[in-house]
Amino acid sequence: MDLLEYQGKQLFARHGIPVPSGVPARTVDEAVAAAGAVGFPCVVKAQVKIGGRGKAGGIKVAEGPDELKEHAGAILGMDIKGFPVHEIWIEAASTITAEYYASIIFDRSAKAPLIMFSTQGGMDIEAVAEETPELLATLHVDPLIGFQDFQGRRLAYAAGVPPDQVRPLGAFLARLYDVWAAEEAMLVEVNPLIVSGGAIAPGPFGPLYALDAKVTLDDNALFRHPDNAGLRDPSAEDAEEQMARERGLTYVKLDGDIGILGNGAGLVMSTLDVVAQFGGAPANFLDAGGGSKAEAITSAVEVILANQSVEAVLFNIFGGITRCDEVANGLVAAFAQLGDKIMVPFVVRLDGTNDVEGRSILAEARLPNVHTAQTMDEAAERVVGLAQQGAAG
Amino acid sequence: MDLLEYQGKQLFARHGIPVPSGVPARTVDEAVAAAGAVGFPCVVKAQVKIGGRGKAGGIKVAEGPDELKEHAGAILGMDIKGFPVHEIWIEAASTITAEYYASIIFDRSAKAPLIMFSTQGGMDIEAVAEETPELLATLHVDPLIGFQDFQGRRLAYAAGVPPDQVRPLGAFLARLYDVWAAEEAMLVEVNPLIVSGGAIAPGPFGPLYALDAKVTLDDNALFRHPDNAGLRDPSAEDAEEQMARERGLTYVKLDGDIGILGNGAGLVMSTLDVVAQFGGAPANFLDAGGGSKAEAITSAVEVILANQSVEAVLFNIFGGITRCDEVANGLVAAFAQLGDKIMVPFVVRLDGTNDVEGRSILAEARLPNVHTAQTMDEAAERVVGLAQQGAAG
Amino acid sequence: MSVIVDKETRLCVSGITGREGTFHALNNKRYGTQLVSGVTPGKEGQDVEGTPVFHTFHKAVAETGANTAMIFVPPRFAADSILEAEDAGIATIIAITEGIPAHDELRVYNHLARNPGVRLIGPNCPGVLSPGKANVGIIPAAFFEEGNVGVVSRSGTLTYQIGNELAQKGFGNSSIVGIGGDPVPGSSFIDIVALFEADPETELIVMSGEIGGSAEEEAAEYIGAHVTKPVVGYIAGFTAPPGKTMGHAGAIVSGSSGGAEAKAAALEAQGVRVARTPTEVSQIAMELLGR
Amino acid sequence: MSVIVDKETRLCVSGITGREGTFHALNNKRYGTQLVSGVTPGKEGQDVEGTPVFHTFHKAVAETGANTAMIFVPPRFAADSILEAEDAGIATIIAITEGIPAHDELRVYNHLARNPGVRLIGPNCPGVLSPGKANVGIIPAAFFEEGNVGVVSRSGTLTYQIGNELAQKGFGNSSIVGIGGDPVPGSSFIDIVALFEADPETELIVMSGEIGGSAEEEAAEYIGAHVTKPVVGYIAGFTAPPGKTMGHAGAIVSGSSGGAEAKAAALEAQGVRVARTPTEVSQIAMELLGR
Repeated sequence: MDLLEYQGKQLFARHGIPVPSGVPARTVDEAVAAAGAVGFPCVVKAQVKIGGRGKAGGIKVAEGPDELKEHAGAILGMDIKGFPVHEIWIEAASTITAEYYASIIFDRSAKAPLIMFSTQGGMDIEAVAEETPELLATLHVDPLIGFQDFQGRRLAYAAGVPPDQVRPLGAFLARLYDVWAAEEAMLVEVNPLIVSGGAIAPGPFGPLYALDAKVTLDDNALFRHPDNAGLRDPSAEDAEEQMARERGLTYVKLDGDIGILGNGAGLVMSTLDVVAQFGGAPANFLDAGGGSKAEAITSAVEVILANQSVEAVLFNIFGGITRCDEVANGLVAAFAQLGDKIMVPFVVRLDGTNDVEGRSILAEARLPNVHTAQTMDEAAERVVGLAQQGAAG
Repeated sequence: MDLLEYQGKQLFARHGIPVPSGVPARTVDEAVAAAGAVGFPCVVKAQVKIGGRGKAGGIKVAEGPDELKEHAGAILGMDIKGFPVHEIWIEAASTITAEYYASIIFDRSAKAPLIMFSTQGGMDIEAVAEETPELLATLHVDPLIGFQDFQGRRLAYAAGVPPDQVRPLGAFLARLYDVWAAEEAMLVEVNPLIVSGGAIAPGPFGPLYALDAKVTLDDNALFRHPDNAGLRDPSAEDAEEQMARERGLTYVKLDGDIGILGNGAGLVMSTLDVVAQFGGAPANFLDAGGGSKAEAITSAVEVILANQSVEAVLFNIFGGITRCDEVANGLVAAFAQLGDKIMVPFVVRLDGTNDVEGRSILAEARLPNVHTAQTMDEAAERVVGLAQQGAAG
Repeated sequence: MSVIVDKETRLCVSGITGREGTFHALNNKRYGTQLVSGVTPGKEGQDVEGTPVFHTFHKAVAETGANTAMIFVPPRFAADSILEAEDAGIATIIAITEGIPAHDELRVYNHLARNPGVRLIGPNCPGVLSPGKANVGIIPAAFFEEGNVGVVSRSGTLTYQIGNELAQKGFGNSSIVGIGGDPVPGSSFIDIVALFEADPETELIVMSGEIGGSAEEEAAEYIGAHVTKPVVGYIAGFTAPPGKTMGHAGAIVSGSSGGAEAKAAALEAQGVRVARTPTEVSQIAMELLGR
Repeated sequence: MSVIVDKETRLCVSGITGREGTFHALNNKRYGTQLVSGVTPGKEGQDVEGTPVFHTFHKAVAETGANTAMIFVPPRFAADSILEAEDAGIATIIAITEGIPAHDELRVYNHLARNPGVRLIGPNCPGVLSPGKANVGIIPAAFFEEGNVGVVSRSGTLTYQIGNELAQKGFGNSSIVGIGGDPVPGSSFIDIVALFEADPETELIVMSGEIGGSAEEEAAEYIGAHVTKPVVGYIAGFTAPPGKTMGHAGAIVSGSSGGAEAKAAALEAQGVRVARTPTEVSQIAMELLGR
């Protein structure tokens, strides 16, 4: 789960990381009130879970109330790379002497958190990493003993920060690690981490402030962080994806016309590949998950058919913990519930646990326009043909 | 540093461990006010850093105000095994269904915390450990990963608590571990850990309460725990030991008449042994520590001579990080400061770093009644003889 | 021979009294796996169709000589159960549970790394099947026969698919190992490929990967340097939508790796034949083993 | 031969720019120890009488090939400095600092235990002297000659006293090792006795303990089982006041062990001759080595 910038900053602040003061707003009126609390000049920042909002016009400085209203009005409702702006963050303007970069990412390969720091923060950090990797200091932390003071010094000296910032940077990175560990983040990123030229708050961090905050939390750990679980912003998601999430399904919408349902991410990906090989274009990725019950299958059919582009649907099930009889029952139930709303053909391939039972349930149900296939290849070929007929008809 | 019971309970409460409500008091009037807050019946408990206060009459139940005044008056000022009672703790009376025992000790041998738990708590836990060790469940915790839920279950099932207490006990021990780790304790002990038969507070601990709290903190870590550092109760210490502590010296008062100063605990202990072998009786253990500076030596002389029993003083110094010239200068300064107050002979043995310089400083200073010795044995023999002369004279 | 589970496996199932736990434990037992005990705190004294249940792994090990654990408890209890199994001296821990918090997996992995005597498979994996010997997990065993192809896969159902394709061409399996696709799998492709390389029964290794991470690229390096047996690779996700990148940091760390093409190229550069579909896996196996 | 430090020692001193750090670093250098560098954050570019100072151990290792660290920083910074030295790949870490928090020592010990390539001596110890070869720490080297007696001790100054007694009887030392008396020493009596047992130059081992803990009892067991060379023991504290016991828990854990008599008895039960005074150590050495 990705947090909005201001949610990330509020999380940072809870762990003592210095951030500029600010207030979120969902309307121009709220923005005016927020600016009253924050003072002028202030910055109006679009809150979207996508990079590049600065270039897209989603960040503006307001010197006074009129300018604030203008910017707030323009940014609220803006669409940035497909993400509508529902919320803005009114933040006290900062005086920036230098822009640094700091991040901690869950490094799956090393099985350890990776900390990265550079004095060359701002827009082009990926180019810095690519072209002048010596300007990007990195190290791994042993998660059992945690971040050590010497690691802060190593990063600071390796990146070449001025001597009087070595301790403040160490303190900053230590707190950033606290956020990463305590909040069970997959990523915390501060870009830019600024050296402020303005008034410096007292404390161990000297002139350092987090001017941006990108935080990705582990969805699987949200049960331990009820405050964070409440931060989800469903309004920013695609309607069908939201529907799928609410039903516990993993769904990604794609551009094609063949609805795909499988059990297990690997098998679904493989199904997409095979459908593509036979010349078809998948309309979605839908993993019904391990142990899919009948209701989950019914829900999944609803989600798939909510996409108007779908001309045919492929069920590709290889049962392990999932039982083919449950899948068959779910499909029968979906037809019973949705009845006439189902206008497209289905191809169903069932193998694995209780496949014999599953196939006989389908045979007995005699569902209209539901075809069975013996193999994955046969099923893919069949559904591609049916979709082409549907598109033509 | 040992905490008083109520200080330990307040620490427990900060970490969420359930303790009976209570208020400390230093006078009978304060006790009356405390009982007003706590309610009757309440328990008046002497706050001393020594076991066995129950048997000594330091714990009494008061059913009403008169009884409270009587008990508070009797206990305040009581002397329990040499520890005067300066403070009492007025605590809500508990209904006790069962008395358990739980502790976490810093196990030097295993290099890990050792948790011990028994359903046979109360007075005789050491006898339980000795006679029926199967009733004392123990396990070590890996300090890098910390206490795990399964360890709580293991202890609970091994000790045989009732099924409905398995989870509460796990939660209780997990919090106790938090105290041990977060407060950098050398020991946390709860005896008795009671199963309350009265009203049960809501929460994860069910009927379990800490009815006593014994906490030993690591003095070396107090710089990280300023709140705890403020808990020291110097009034409970011996006057000379307090004086030594304030001056950064390790001092233990003994029963004999030979004042002993050395550098390094091992050498001082060895000096006590050798003095005893020559028939002498040490008046104290005083380790001036590594790198003893002149001022420390001067302070140490003051501390040693504050004990009126001292008939002669032995300096046994083998310099490593300690420099013998510093020791000699310290002794000269002590004589300059204390002058005529020094009525007893000194035997000084200097070896090691800068010993030549140290000896020549002493030789030049011509201090009255200060003798030098070449070896530890010679020094011990000499000081024993001088002390016997002093005692006889 | 086979790897990880076999006739010597003495299985203890954590979560045996749950619906799924009971179903799959008994399924494994029916297959011939020695199911010796189960663990469910609070249910010691009960049994699951004759298999005794204990409060703790420690007692299960002491009383029934369990040497292999299957973890079938809900995600919030799974890390604790794995750590308990390890603490109780169990050498092989197979964690089926899906949805364990990533930081739990990190702690568990780094803790277990201190104990060279323990092997964790999973979590979020279908388990391990050694056809004709033992099945620990949720792999539908009926589709697989004893044979000489070792299969290791990040994906559960895709493994069955590939095993099924191989079976249709007449291949059996030494073992089928699902390592799971979670952020921190207890065992990597490299760990399992090394076991197959050392296993005399295994003549061909099938390695089924998918997009994301760098486990396939690392395995490719290892295979090039250390593996003498033929290896067939498969990567799922050639046409999958690009996953979201985790900030600049994600882009910096992963660079151009992680895509299906890059993974296939890394494997092919080390002499691994890479199939584009599950069916092609069995076709390449035919070529390599000369049938 | 000798143990832990010798002519190959390349020493880097953490805290070299402090008053005591400078004094003892230069003292060690004068003795002939190869002092190659020092570490003080913020002082890279400076030197201490020609020895270069670096911000970090990593750079000190890279630039000067340091293989041994001496930790001479204040207690609140010492754990960090030890962990840094280990992270930088230093194999021998000798921590002089006194007063390190016990929980820091616990973390450091358990972390270092994962790295078999690193040895920590101390903290709160006088260091290691291999006469004629190298001195790392604060042991006053002038009192000791090269020879065949290995000394290991929990106490600093007591070590000098015993070494001095031996010297007066004409004995020299292979190495003198102070392991420190802190709650969690990085190396135990057993670790060092094993080194002396394997060291061809060492013909007699002197082990100087003191009251408290059970390290001497554990060493006695080890000596009985594994050590062929003669061992002389010494225990300080026969007449010391009893230390305070840590609650019931302390009494339960330590039982009757920890006292000087119990320690001496444990050693004697394994054939170790135990001296009652430092002077007696050298007398027993005379008997054992037949002079």
